[in-house]
Amino acid sequence: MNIEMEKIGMDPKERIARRVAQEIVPGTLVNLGVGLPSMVANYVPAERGVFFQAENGVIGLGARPPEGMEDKDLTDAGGGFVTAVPGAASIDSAMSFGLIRGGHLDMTVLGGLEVDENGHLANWKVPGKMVPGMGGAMDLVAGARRVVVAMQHSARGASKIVPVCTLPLTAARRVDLIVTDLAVIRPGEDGLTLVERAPGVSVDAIVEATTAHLNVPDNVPEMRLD
Amino acid sequence: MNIEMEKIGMDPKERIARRVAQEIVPGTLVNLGVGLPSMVANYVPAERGVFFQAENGVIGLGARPPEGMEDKDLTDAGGGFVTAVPGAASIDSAMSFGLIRGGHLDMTVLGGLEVDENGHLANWKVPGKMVPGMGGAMDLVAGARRVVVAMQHSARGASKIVPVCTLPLTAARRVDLIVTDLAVIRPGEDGLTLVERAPGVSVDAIVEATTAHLNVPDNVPEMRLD
Amino acid sequence: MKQALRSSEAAERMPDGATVLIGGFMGVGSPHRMIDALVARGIRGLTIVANDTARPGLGIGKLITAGAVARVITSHIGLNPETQARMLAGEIEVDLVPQGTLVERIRAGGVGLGGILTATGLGTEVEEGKQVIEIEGRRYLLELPIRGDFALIAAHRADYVGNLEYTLTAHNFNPIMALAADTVIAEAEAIVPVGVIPPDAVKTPGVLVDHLLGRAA
Amino acid sequence: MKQALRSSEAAERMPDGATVLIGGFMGVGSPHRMIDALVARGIRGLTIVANDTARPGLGIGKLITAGAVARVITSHIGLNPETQARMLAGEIEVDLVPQGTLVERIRAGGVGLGGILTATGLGTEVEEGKQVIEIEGRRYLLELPIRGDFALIAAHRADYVGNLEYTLTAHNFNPIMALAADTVIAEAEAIVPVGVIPPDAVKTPGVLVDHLLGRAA
Repeated sequence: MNIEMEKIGMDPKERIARRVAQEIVPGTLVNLGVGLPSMVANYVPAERGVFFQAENGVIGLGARPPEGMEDKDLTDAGGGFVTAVPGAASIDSAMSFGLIRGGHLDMTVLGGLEVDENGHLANWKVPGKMVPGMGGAMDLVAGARRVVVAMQHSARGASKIVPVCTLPLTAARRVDLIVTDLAVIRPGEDGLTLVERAPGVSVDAIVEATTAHLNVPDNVPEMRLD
Repeated sequence: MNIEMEKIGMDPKERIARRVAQEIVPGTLVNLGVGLPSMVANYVPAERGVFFQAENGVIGLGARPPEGMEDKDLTDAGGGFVTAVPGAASIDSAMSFGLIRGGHLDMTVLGGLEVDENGHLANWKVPGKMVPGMGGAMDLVAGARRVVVAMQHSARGASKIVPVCTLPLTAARRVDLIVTDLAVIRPGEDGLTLVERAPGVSVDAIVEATTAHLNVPDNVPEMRLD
Repeated sequence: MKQALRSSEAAERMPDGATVLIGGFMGVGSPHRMIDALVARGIRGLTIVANDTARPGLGIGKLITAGAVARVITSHIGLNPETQARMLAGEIEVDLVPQGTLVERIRAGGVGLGGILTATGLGTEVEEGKQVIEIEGRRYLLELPIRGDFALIAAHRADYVGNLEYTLTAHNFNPIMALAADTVIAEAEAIVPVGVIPPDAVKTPGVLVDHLLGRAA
Repeated sequence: MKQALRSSEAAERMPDGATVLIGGFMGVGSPHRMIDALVARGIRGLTIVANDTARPGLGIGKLITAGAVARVITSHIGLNPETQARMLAGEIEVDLVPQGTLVERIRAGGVGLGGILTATGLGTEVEEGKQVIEIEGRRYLLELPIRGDFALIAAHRADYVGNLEYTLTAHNFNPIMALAADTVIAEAEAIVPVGVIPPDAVKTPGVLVDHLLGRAA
């Protein structure tokens, strides 16, 4: 797929981040996972009045600090230096996860290893190989009002959207939306529905790159990437 | 008994408060109930480094404020104006009762309606008559490391130290010490033991004023009231 | 950024029969302007969750006197003879809950716990009708979460995005209740620009606050 | 008033095999002086309870590298390949706990709860071997309290009676862990006279702190 990505002059991760950013409702509280999901913040204008939470303890996460002005006591959940926006609040882990688990978090954006036709997410363990641990992911998926998975469609040529997860689940809850470099997919009662395709990517190419069954409506519009 | 009280020139409540004050270990955290128990603080010298907790939200409760300097936002659990000592901390109700229930409170002093031979305390309800509610009393008795009951020995001529409580219990826990205007009594596995008598009060007078059975050792010293 | 709301407007949004968490301890740290507005609106049939019902003429006591309350979930009514009289007359239902259990049940409702296990109340009337769970030979009461349709919060200072600061013994139930209601209405003694309350001093993040009462007229 | 203790003295008081709660998140807000002192003392067989094991050479990662740790109860080891390698080699037992469940279990241990009910982990490996309790048709995992023999706490400032302040994302697990151990040892970047930290800024009351490390030499 990389050829098509280059055609439209946009890195696949940037494409995903820009598309996810459109999901973010003004004035809400949003948690972005480490890695790709954290890039989403770059495409959310300050005027939207969104507060980003870093689960390690700040509401009102801001951009990287100016060179030489980093504070060792102000980092994101990945340990990278960040800033705090005006109106930010410092919180401890009990308050942080109280917000997440108590239904106060409007949306979370997480990476994924697999998502299946039930909308189940697996993203914390590859048995025998890689066991990073769930960190806050199980709390986020169980507790956030809306869960968006932001990930590449495939890894090493294999579809990450599968009939049934082979990896250990992160939660029993069905996620609300999947955004990949190829497509936007909505899990529901009746399985996975293809709702948007990346610019220049055909429905057939998406179906071919996906081992899970996809419901395909007559009209699948292109992602808007503003 | 009032005649004897007058003889030694000390109000019965003051006698109780002075005796309880001797139980307070330097450098500990202590909660004093509303009313008589709150008088105990008057007899604990500042050098003892005791922090008094008011369960409504301060560690480091101090004396009454100077006239005209009362702060509407600084009161004790009875709603009376207080001060805060240097080194005081403001806490919310979750932290306040977290300290009480989590075993962080070294001692509580509470009033009582009845205490029985099991060492059970009743102090929150007189069915059909007076139902103030338990407030923090059930948490305090269940959670404090040491529970001292400070009360008059009798009410309207009737012993408050009874074979079995007739009023609803405050907790299933056995309290650690009872201090009245007549006696100091220690509940234990084998019932109630008379350990001290008020100055000028005979063992016989105490036994007569008590409907509960008291174990009486050969030697029952007088309270020291410094 | 919040819109400043009048207390009368806020009271209009609250229907008769609502379940309302109200901060304060014997009137200290209570949302007095909201209480007055509810009395003025003539609200009826409330279920109030609060530490106590204060005294007649003070704080929550005004709602009791006004006949606004059908039920109270509280730890203490001893200083309000009117609550006791109405309870004995069958006009108000009173659920007495140990204070520490009450605040933990509200916190559980606010942070998404399905319940908590506590030793407080074991062997007392509080145990009646409750599930007892034994863990490693020790018995605990299973206590269930409490949530409100509304929480009425009193703060020392608020900023424009709704971050709240509390002071001294006026914290009490407020920071916990701010977690546990569908709609949170806060009144503060002062409202300051964003940045005046530093991040480390914020005790209730503004994201929890739905409405802020405007400066008292 | 606390006596100032050297980190080496504090480390001497901690026996091999102890269960130790350690504050910090990827080394931010971790008690670095106490960690260094434990490594220097050559302590062995620890059970560590912490959000993560940081990275090799950083914070708790130093204890892992030094071979001081027999077991870790944590939410995340993904950024420390050494923890993973020792786990796969059977040298360290790792209990993975969801981060929110971990902090609530420690809090439960600190505030005297017998357990908490949570939906986090339902339908996952975390559910295995746990009691499931159904309340009003919803299922919850019963999660049990965690306590430590020691808690090692990092603070921004302390005062002479042990009151602690934290800053920004260096709060994390520290204020909760300070509730949940038999002996609490705090290190602060500055120690100030009583009264410099006002009551409303205190996040861990000094009554919870047993020992305060003295000014770094």
